[in-house]
Amino acid sequence: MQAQNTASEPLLEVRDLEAWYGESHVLHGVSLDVREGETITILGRNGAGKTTTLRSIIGIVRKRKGVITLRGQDLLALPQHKVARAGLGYVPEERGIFASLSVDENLSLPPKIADGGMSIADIYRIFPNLEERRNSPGTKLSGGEQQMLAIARILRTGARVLLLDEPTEGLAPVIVQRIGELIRTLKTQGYTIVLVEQNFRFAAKLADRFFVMEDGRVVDTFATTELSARMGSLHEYLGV
Amino acid sequence: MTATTASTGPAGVSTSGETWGRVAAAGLVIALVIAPFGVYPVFLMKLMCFALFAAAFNLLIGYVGLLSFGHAAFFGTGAYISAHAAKVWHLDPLLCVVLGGIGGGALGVLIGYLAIKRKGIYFSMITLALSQMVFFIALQSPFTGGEDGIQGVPRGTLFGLIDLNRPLAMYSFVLVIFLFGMFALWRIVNSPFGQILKAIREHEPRAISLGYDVQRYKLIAFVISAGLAGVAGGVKSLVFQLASLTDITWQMSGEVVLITLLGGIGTMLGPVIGALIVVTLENYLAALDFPVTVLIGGIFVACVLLFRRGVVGEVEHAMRKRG
Amino acid sequence: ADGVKIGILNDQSGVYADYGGKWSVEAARMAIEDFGGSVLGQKVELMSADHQNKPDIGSNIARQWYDVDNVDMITELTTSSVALAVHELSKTKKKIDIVVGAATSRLTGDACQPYGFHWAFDTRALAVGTGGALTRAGGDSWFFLTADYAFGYQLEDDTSKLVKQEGGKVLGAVKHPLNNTDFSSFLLQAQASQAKVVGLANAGLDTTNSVKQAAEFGLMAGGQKLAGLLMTLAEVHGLGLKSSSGLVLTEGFYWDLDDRSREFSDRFFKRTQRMPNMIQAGTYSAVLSYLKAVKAADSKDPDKVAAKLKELPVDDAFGRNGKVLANGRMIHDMYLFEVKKPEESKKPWDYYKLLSTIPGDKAFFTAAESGCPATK
Amino acid sequence: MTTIFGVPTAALYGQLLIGLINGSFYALLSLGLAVIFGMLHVINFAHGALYMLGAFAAWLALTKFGVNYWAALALAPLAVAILGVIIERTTLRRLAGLDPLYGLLLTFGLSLVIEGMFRHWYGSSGQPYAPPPQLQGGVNLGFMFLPIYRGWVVVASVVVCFATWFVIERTRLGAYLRAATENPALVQAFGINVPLLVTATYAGGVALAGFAGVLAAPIYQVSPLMGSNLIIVVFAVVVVGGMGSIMGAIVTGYMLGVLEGLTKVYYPQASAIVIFVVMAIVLLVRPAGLFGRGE
Amino acid sequence: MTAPDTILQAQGLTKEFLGFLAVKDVNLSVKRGSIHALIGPNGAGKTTVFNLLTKFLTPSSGTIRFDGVDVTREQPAAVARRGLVRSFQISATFPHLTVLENIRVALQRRAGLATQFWRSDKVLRQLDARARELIADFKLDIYTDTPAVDLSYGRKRALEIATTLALDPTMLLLDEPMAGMGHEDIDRVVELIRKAAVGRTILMVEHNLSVVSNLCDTITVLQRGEIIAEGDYATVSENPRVREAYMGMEEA
Ligand SMILES: Nc1ncnc2c1ncn2[C@@H]1O[C@H](COP(=O)(O)OP(=O)(O)OP(=O)(O)O)[C@@H](O)[C@H]1O
Ligand SMILES: Nc1ncnc2c1ncn2[C@@H]1O[C@H](COP(=O)(O)OP(=O)(O)OP(=O)(O)O)[C@@H](O)[C@H]1O
Ligand SMILES: [Mg+2]
Ligand SMILES: [Mg+2]
Repeated sequence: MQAQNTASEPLLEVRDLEAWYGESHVLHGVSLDVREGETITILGRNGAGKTTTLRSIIGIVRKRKGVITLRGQDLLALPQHKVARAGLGYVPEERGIFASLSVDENLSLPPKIADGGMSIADIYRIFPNLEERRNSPGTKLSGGEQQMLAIARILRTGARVLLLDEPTEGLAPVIVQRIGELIRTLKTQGYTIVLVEQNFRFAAKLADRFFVMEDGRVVDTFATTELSARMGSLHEYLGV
Repeated sequence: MTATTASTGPAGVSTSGETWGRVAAAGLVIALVIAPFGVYPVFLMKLMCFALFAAAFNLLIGYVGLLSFGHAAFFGTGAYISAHAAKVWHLDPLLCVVLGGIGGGALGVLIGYLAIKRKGIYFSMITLALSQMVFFIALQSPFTGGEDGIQGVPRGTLFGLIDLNRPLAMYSFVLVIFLFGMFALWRIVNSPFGQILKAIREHEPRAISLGYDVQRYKLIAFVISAGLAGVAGGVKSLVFQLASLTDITWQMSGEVVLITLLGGIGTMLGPVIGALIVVTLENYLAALDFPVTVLIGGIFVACVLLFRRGVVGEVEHAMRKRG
Repeated sequence: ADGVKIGILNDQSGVYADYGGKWSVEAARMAIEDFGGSVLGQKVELMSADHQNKPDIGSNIARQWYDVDNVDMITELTTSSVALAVHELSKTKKKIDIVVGAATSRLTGDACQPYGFHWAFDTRALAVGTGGALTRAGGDSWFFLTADYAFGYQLEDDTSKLVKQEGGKVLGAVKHPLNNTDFSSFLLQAQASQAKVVGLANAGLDTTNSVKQAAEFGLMAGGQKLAGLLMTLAEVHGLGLKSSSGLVLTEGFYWDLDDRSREFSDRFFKRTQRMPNMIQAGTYSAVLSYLKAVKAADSKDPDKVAAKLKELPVDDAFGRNGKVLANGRMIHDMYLFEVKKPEESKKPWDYYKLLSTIPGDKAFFTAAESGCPATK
Repeated sequence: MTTIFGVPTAALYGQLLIGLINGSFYALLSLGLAVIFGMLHVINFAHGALYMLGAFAAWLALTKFGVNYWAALALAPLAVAILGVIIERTTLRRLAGLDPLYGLLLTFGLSLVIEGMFRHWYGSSGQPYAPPPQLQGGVNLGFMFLPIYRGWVVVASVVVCFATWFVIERTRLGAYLRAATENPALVQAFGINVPLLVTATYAGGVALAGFAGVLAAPIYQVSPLMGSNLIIVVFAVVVVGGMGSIMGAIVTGYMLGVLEGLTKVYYPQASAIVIFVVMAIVLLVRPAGLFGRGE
Repeated sequence: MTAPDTILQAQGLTKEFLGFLAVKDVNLSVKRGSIHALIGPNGAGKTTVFNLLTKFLTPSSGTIRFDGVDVTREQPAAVARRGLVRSFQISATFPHLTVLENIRVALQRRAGLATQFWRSDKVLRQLDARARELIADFKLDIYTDTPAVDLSYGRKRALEIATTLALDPTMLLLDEPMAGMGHEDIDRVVELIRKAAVGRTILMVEHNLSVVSNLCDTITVLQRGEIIAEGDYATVSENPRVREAYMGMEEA
């Protein structure tokens, strides 16, 4: 049976997700859905559970309950190394650059999971800093360079659904702008993006819909069009 | 985990845990005082030597996060020096033991200085390799008696008054040193210094950036641990009237790791319980037609896989869970 | 206490596990059975333990045996360091020990004591056998591979003395670390020395490895003779004739010596699937002699038994012309053997050619020579 | 006759060559350790025992099944690798994410068990194993008599060491290995089967030990204790080399073998400790080891 | 030569990594009592400069004077003891110590309660009052007895700054103190830094320009290891090179 991907049916769906770190219960029923080609942003204060939600989707957090499906495929049932192959690309919060690999090797590390990824040449065109340092060990890069590398390497794999955890953290304004442009480009190319952000102003310009998390739950959802109307309650949630 | 449990004392030890610790310590002292009337005293003395040795070792692994795989070097050095002091120099037994401790500590300065340059597993391998070097030196130097060791070490007369050849006198002597050593360790762990050790174990660069000279702290801890291991070795050489290569082999280093692991790393009572189990086992296994090392190895594997916290650690954990 | 308790304390899992090991326990059991299982109307009980070659474990077990289990006599005691430790202990506890498996002649020398005995061989006997007899037979220039610790030095010293006494020369020696694995470097030096005999003043795995590698480097093929200063049938068996043929060594026993030794050895073989060496046969003799002494003394009292042990002759499957000296040394004939070539070996365990017999009073120190303070 | 410090040059060549032969074992073993450490962060204390198993596997194959040396050279490492798979899957795996010290302790325990069993079954005096007929005998090099088999050991170990180096440093597989070492969860999140990689690495690392064991069988007695003494020296080699690099393990292995060989000529008593002395000096000067990249 | 109102002066500071010049001939002087920002694009060498100043890295050449003393050759811990203390870009707390203990570790050294292995740790209670004050300042009260490992990223940063302040340093180096923080936190931390700056000098790396503009007196802009501009926010933000290399076209 083939799952139908009509615009209304979610591509990625999370329902009643609960998750634990050891014995501490961190997510208490998170539900969100992302349609194909859509960019959503998860907002929330520190510790709300945003990162944990992404980690649960990609399978790094193993102790979880609920439903996570991608194109109708149950991700919870997959062994961890198969999750990405279902079409996901993940940019972790702490960047996860490998110290013992050069920039080049870091870049070509994630295996290709589908056609249509960018070529290394394309990537270096977007991030000239990286090209300059291509042979140096990954963690000898500056914080910002590492962040670029973390995004860049996912673009190679052909994953069409990207999970980005605070991609602008620690970046210079110019680079933030460049990443903003990059995400916009990706949107026009039909990528589906789940963005976790603290930088609300940055996210506001990119997202189609917002999910607000608090204490391990999604407490509010709205579309960009409703944004101005919602500023009041957002202020309450986030202090923006 | 439990984010806001109440009633944690300054060192993060819950007050109920502290009470339990006191009760257990008192129980231990009482048990040790009456035990020689029912149990073979030499066995108990051996037990205390190993318990003290393991407790000294535990200071490093449990509170600084350094697994020394060469602690036998200090134990053995202490044993040799005490034995030599007693047999050749005819010194007072207490002085012999003290000299053993100083010898262990001095060697600790040398080995520690080299070893603390590296962390984690490298540290373990370096201590192992350096202790192996000490072993070879002990094997070859005439002072140690090579393979034969220093035999027939006299127990001597304490302060010229108490003849330690009387089993109960010897037992009391060992008991007092043992309790003193355990108290010293307990004090160190629960001291301002101990707190800094924990911080270093947790995040070394951060401790540096707060202005702590971490190498110095580690070295101090290392030397204290080596010195107490030397004391344990010294006592052992008087109890068995023998200092031998066994005390200084890497298998002995492995044994003290086992004792600590089995009893519970980072617990005060763990080394005692661990020593009790291992010493008992060795005593009984020697008479069986079963390869001792297989069983010891098996226990090692089981400990690591099934109860890493060790006996005492598991009990503490279970108690914490319940209350 | 009821019963006569005999303890076998030796290495049952380490390098010397074949050399004595549980086979010695079996030999002791045979001795008790041969004696009839009881003495003075009391049952004879046998205990055994593994001292793992560690003097402290050994003395700890011995201490418990004496203090708690009322063991009357401890024997076997492979490994000199353990033997010395137990010897010391037996003196303070006034209990009898009969050392079989340890080599050092100090046991009846400076470390002698009234309740301690030494049965099968010692460094002196090995030196006389291998060093003396071999030099006399023409092997008059020597080079030593010596384990770098006290026991190695003692073997080397004792042997060189005899080599020189017999008019031979010692061309050199190289000290190798204990538990060395690769001997090629030392063997090259031995080869370069062009000595006629290369003496192995080491023990256990060090010896077997040097023998094996000597064969590899063509030492014997090059005309040099290899002399194992402490080797027994068990090691030769472990090496195989291919590696060990031509090796010269001294033992106090060989299963194929005469009818008595063959009779005992056949019975031993049936129980263990192997032929006894001098340690195992010696343990048999030690236990048997002890029981005879107890019977003769009509008491377990150590002083009386010790006196009887020194009085009675030793004559059993192991001991030929055996007697015990005042310092506790049992003297008996020793034999110099050469290991056969594979093609000379006619049957399983047919390993040795007898080169010469060294009479007991030549092989061992006399009580006066021994350096034992009590018998000077 | 020319001499260097009183030793004839000819003899010195001989000793150098012998040092190289011993270095081959150090290199093979420290390489295996380095590979395993790199990936699992486990100091495989059982390495010595598995080396011993390799030798025993060859000996058992010969005596029980008549399998010859050449077949054993392939089969014994395979057998050890299979055991490695079992060890990894049943025990080491459960320690993932814990302090690497637990891995050290576990493998220490395993080595005691393995050695104890073999000691129990086969005694410790060792079993004989003859070199294959093709490699028996020796050649006279003028300065020394070189058993052909020893020459073969050097060749075989050099080939195997460099092949391993190539795979790890120059292939994609190697990049996976190194990345998974640092952050297995993330590599896994990229879609790489890390558990499989880990198992394969451990199996590969111990297979190297098994291979060294087979190589050693005709030279040393096949004895349950053959690994336990070697392993500590190999640890020192690894510290000197610095765990950061595969090449470091290899080069240091050969280098220290040669150094030890020379010590046996000039000051044999010190040969057991020379490596440890070198280790102490290296630690003073370069705490990360000769080839290490620091912490 | 050091002007009395200059607390930190680096001259000709250069750092080379295997042929790569990360920091080139940087001359930096920080005025006593000021809040000084070091900004610049990613990879410009800001963290490296921090590492050099705190001696976590050894300069290839150049000298560093702190408070009138040449510290170029000192050990990192010694520099910290002189009162020049840093925070890390990637958060650094003692994970299994509680929040209270984390802060106390910092207080211990100055209170002279660090190497005393013969005293009971009960003496550390005398530090609790000050520690709790800091905890309250950072709104971490309910986490006082929580191990740091269980805190979220943002709270770990707050804890880290609190710990650093506990040292009562003469000069503070903060490497991106706001990274990963929510808005509310940012405002609070800005206030805290302002408060902490009284009687202290602060040198910080920060990408959040609104923070920089309303907090800092002097701004030094680094690009490719070299200083390209220095001055107050208005001056610097008008500089075309800075705009191009760092700020980009629009206001962030
Ligand atoms: N490894 C961990 N172990 C235990 N608890 C954790 C761990 N990581 C996070 N937590 C806890 O889980 C909760 C959610 O954390 P998470 O990292 O998902 O938050 P977040 O929304 O991403 O916050 P931030 O904006 O600070 O990154 C927090 O209360 C945090 O303390
Ligand atoms: N140890 C090192 N070895 C080699 N290169 C290094 C090392 N540390 C930093 N670099 C390089 O030096 C340059 C400066 O790095 P630095 O971390 O100082 O940048 P930064 O200004 O802090 O950037 P960010 O704002 O992204 O944190 C970078 O290009 C980085 O790759
Ligand atoms: Mg997060
Ligand atoms: Mg930086």
